[in-house]
Amino acid sequence: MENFELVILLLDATLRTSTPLILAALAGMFSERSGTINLALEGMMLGGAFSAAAVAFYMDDPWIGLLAAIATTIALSLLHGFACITHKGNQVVSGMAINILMSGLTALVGIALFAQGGKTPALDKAARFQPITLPGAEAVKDVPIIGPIYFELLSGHNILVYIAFLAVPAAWWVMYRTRFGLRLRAVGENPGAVDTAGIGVVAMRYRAVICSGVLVGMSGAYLSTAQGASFLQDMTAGKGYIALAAMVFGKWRPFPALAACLLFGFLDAAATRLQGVILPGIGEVPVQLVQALPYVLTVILLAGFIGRAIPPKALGRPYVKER
Amino acid sequence: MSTTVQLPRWIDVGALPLLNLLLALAVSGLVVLAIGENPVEVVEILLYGAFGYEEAWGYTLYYTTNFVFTGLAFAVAFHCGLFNIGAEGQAYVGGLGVTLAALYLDFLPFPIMLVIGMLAAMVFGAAWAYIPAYLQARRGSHVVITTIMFNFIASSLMVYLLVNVLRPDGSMTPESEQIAENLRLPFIHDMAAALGIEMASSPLNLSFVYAIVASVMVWLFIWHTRWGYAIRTVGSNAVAATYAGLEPGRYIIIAMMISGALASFMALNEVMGVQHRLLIDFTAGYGFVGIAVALMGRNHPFGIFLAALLFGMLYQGGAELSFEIPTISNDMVVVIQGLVILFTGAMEHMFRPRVTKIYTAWRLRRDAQEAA
Amino acid sequence: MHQMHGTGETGAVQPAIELRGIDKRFGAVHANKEIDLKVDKGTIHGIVGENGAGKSTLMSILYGFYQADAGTIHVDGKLCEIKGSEDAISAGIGMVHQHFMLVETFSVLENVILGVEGGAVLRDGVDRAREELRRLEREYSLDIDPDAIVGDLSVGLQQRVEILKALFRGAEILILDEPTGVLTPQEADHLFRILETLKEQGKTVVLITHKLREIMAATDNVSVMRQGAMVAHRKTAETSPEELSELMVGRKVLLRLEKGDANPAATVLNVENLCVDNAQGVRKVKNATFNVRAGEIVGIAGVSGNGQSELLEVLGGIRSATEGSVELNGQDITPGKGIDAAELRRRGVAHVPEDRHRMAMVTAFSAKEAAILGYQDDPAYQKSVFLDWPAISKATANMMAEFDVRPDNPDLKAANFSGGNQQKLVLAREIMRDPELLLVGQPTRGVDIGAIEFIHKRIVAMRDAGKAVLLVSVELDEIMSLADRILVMCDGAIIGEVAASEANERVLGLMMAGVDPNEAKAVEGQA
Amino acid sequence: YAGVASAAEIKPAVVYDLGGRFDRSFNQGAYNGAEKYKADTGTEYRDFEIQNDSQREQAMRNFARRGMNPIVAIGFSQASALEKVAKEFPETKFTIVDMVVDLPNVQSVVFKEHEGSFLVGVLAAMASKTEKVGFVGGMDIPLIRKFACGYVQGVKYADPNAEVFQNMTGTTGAAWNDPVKGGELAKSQFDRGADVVYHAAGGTGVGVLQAAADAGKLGIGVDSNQNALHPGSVLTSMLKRVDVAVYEAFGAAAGDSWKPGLTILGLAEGGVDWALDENNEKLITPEMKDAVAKAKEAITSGSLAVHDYMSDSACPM
Ligand SMILES: Nc1ncnc2c1ncn2[C@@H]1O[C@H](COP(=O)(O)OP(=O)(O)OP(=O)(O)O)[C@@H](O)[C@H]1O
Ligand SMILES: Nc1ncnc2c1ncn2[C@@H]1O[C@H](COP(=O)(O)OP(=O)(O)OP(=O)(O)O)[C@@H](O)[C@H]1O
Ligand SMILES: [Mg+2]
Ligand SMILES: [Mg+2]
Repeated sequence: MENFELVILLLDATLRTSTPLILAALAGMFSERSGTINLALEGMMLGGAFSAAAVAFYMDDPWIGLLAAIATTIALSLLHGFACITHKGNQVVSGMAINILMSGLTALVGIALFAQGGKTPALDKAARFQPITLPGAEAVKDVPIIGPIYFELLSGHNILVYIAFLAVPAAWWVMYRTRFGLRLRAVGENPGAVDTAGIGVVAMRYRAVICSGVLVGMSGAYLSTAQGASFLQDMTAGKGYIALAAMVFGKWRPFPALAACLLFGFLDAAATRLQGVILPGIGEVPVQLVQALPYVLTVILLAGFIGRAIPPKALGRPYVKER
Repeated sequence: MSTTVQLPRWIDVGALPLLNLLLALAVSGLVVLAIGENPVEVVEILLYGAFGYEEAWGYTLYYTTNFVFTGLAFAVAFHCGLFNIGAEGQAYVGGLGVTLAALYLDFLPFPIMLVIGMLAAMVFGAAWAYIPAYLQARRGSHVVITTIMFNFIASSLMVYLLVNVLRPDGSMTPESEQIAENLRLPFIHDMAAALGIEMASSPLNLSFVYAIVASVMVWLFIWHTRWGYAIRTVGSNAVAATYAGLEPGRYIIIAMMISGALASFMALNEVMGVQHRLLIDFTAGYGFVGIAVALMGRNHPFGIFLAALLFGMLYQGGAELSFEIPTISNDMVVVIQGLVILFTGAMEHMFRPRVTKIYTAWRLRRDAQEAA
Repeated sequence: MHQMHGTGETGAVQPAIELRGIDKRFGAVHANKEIDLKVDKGTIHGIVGENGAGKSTLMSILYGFYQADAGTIHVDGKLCEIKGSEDAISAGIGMVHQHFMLVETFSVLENVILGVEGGAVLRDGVDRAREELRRLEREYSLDIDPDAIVGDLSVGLQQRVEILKALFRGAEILILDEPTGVLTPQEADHLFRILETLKEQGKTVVLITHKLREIMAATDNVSVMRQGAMVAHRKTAETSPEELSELMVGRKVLLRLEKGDANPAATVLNVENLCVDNAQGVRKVKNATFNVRAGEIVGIAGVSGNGQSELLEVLGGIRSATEGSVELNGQDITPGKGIDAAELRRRGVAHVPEDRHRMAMVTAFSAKEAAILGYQDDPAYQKSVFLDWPAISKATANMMAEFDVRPDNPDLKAANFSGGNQQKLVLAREIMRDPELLLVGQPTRGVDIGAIEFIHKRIVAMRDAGKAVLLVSVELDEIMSLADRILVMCDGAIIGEVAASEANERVLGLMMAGVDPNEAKAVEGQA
Repeated sequence: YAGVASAAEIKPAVVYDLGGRFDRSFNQGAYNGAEKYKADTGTEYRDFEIQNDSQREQAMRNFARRGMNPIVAIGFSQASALEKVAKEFPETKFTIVDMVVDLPNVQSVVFKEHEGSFLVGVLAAMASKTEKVGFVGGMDIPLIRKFACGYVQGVKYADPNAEVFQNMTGTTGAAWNDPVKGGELAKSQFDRGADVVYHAAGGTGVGVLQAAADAGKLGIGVDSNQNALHPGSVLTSMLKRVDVAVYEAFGAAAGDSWKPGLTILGLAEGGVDWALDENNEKLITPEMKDAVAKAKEAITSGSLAVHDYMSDSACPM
């Protein structure tokens, strides 16, 4: 029973840690399925986190903060699009540039606005997303098995967690069941086919990166106004890259990407709890190993040792009609 | 018959990149304005901090040294058509090589250690680059993603080693022991003093000379040897390379390993030259600066040297800046770095069509006048 | 020269399409020069021209894929501004591109509805589309499984998907850009029957090709393009292949190159049961057995995509042989373990590949850099560990002089040479090495007439110098005028050999379609 | 008069550790001390927040080169950089907090954190209703284990049956500045039943206290007085008077009484303590106040010895 509790609690933490990954991985998916590599997830997440915290602080409302985050990440997506889609620049370079730029800019603006070494001031309750108790959670709280699962694991998260998990089937539906999704996937596979079908390639790709921006904005806002209570310099600490890895690991598809995010989130939650803890019989587990696992697993996947990850055909290639 | 003419070299590799750079700097100026400071003052402080006094020069060139290495590292891989985002990790692991050699072979005399230290860094850096290279060459895994992953893996590995293995007993900071005196690269000011020249003390050390030598060697290698030729062929047209009997995979691996070795020279500067011990995160993002440096320098050693100098100046001047204007932290330099990559890298084509048009119009008019 | 036998003379019928003064440049290339064209409703209209004449460009402009720099388009007599494919589609124009515009990971149905999904949610449109597709299939006998993944289909079937796409969009005017290039003659026949049905239904078809046979067999009217210009319009019934070919190339075509008889000597290349699988494990070359002797040119004919490219690439050391053996002057040189392109070059095999841009040169290089591609290890180009650029410059200048490459500047970027001059540089690089065996693929693709003649002469000169030459070309004329012996490939196998003296287009055509050589000759005899 | 004159002469400087001057904890303590000195004497000072490890040395050297004196380095991580720079500038006075550097121009200030931690441990045990309390450390180093060990001793002193959960945030400097992870760890301890959590994690602790406030549990602050961060949710703070250390170092340098060597500040010296103010007075019952006063008395008088983890790298509990 004790162990069951522990597992539930670990899974509970997994949901919290995987939420930003899920949103960002879906963001990456929208962009990359349309043919635009999005290494800028990290930087966009950071930008979103900063805007959300700063605006939520001033307005005392997390929703306005969320909107600000999304506005910021859409702007960054448009910048990425401007470089890669309009000017046919190198997508990897543009992504790296945005990451570096945002790492500096968020801190710089943070110092200018709040003079707290790049942090934003701590947000009080009203300015953050608060946990939501699902209906009936209190009632079943003490029922064995179901109680912990419903009360501890499923209930009591903030709205963004639920949004992230609902975003996965939603993304799947959009991607595979709508005209927009069909065109988006087509433009990432063969933009020529889309063009000759009378659909604008550039517009289609812009729409895709905008979707990407919306999602990654939420992920950033989650970090600073839901999971945390302020923005900190470089607070994403590589989560954007982990999300990218999860997307690759999920072979650019929503549900497998969700699974990868949960796995990576679980590893993160486990690593956090294992720090400095001596496990009976095993001794101290090197946390660094657990922390490196997502990257190692992704490399192994990319190497084709556990199935092949086949990227969209036109990924990374700007659409050039006339040489 | 033709409506466009080829741009002359001075525009192609000179004016256009300069235009992009100026745009990046102009936008940086706007950022400074936006946060309520005076860009002119900022530039003054930057320049003073970078060149205003003797010691500053030393610091500027010390940073330049790092950027030359990481810039060259990026460029060599780039000539083979590869985006090596992993200089950071390669340098980090290269630092491990130097440290291990230093800690376990400290009985060897100085000149031998100079060579051994260099070799150790190169071997470790190249080995760390080898895995992504192999995966790209033989299994088609995209080197961009794998090198990013390898940066993180290197970081975890090094934390583990520093915390659990290399940290001396009783020490709280996760850093290795100091390396022996005979393993340290001599400082330039000490070398100058030995020649009777007085110089201000700075971290500038022998590895700056390595940087210059490495630049020349990379230039010779890329444009004046058949291996460089092979790498460029693979980079521009892998099918043509196969046709020419140059197996692309092989040169991908070679280029990446050279790239990793060059990145690891940065560790030489930091570990053997300045810090004299292995620090956590001593790479401090210098690997990423290398991308900006290489893109700005058009992947040519000479351009890289100039770009590295610019960034060395920004780094050193930026440190001064954060001392002088508290609202402008070192992050300003990071912003400039991001903007430079954005404008000279990702948006390098932005002005080309327009400049080509203007130049063509000018040429056609001139030709017409000459004909008349 | 511009004799405009306007098809408008037929008067009463309103042309389905009329192009006026269409002009288009791609950078330095003037792809279309003030083109006028009328296509009558309910006819099959052929457009012929050599490679690079600008046919695809013209049709892509009509379809809105490219924008013309000048000129107007009229559909059904009305001025029609076509800014994108969207406008073309709504004007009732459909196009089957030379390079298919299909999403390979999608099903047939998904490909067909792309852009005309019939609603923001797919489900609504899909069922209707399936219904409509079934009707079209019946009507035009275009059998296809709507749920098959396009990437798994053969090229012939993929083409069908393209046609269905156009019909599904309600195209009244269908443009087909070199539809038969990838088809066997049988598949091509089927296609022509479909086009006939379309015509009966009152649709207008524009058929682009450079195969005169097809023009004569399938079209009502024909227009001829040459080097970006429209040079003539004819009623098919009132013209002949000879006239058309003359119009295409701008002068009387030498059907036979002036060349002496071959004096074949010892066997140089001996290929035994050679098999080649591609990366996907599909067998592309099946049990090829043949030889090439010193002093002869052996031509390999076939519809493109029947294994010739793979055969040439394996002999050039670019691919490995899966089975079988290759000998050069009695020595085993089977490509694979240890024998790659570099090794073959050392042993005297020169290779002019089919695809100049993809394979034979690096367009980003300067001419002198391109001129040592493949020979970068040659000691003559080295000075200690370094490349000897002055020596390389001199060698390049030499090649340029010998092969009349213009401009003769070794420092100019390879991309800035015209196609013909690039090809001459490649030939110079390979031929001036004095190889034992010369492998040449499509030596005159996209090359202007003057250069073609020059190149042909150089190849014959090689033969006369006692070298072995293996020539792969999809141009039957080229094969017939150059080769001394002709091998025909079909579906990866060499199905027969014909002496050049006995060869004619019909026999070769039948063999290319897979008909047994003896049977083919018998059929020919009856005819 | 003399004091004012010499006070005007010094040009003090502070180099903060990762986390920066507004970490609401350790570094902020130093900042407060410097600010107070400035307010009291009108002496301007310079300070620098490092962003990465390689900047430490440059910052100190930069200050020394500009004639700043004394230079106070905050945090044990500064030791090796300081050692180097102090050798280069033998005329400059250096003070390092939390670490010992043995040089003729270096003053080392260390604290008996275990004693202060003991006191808050006592309070934690008494405030806990579940008999389960938690500890979240920053970087896993002996210094932080020293905090933990003192805390555990205090808890057990007040309630031998109480259970203490312990977690460390990480092994690198980043562990000082990761409030999200700190919050996660606190949550995991609350989930396991703890209702009071003490942090010794610098900036990371902000997340710990936040999580406590969010969950309606109690947190215990560290270094600075953090009671005001979430009034009513912070039981108390273990004060480590870095502010005093900085203030004294400035003052001593100005008054020419600055001496190199080791200074150890414990309960008796007022270097560590627990915080009671209007923000937490409702949380502290009279019994708690009595108990902690008794413990404090016992420790200062020497009758109660709190074990120092760093003396033998082991904790008896
Ligand atoms: N997208 C493009 N950008 C630049 N140049 C192009 C482009 N497409 C075609 N060209 C050039 O325009 C000219 C005409 O090409 P086009 O494809 O129209 O010829 P074609 O008659 O269809 O030849 P083929 O029989 O080989 O298909 C050629 O010189 C070609 O290289
Ligand atoms: N070329 C076409 N021929 C016939 N119908 C078309 C064509 N293009 C679009 N349609 C139909 O017209 C309607 C609007 O198409 P449109 O391309 O404007 O979509 P949209 O409003 O941009 O929506 P979305 O972005 O979701 O694709 C749809 O029902 C679509 O199926
Ligand atoms: Mg649309
Ligand atoms: Mg064509």
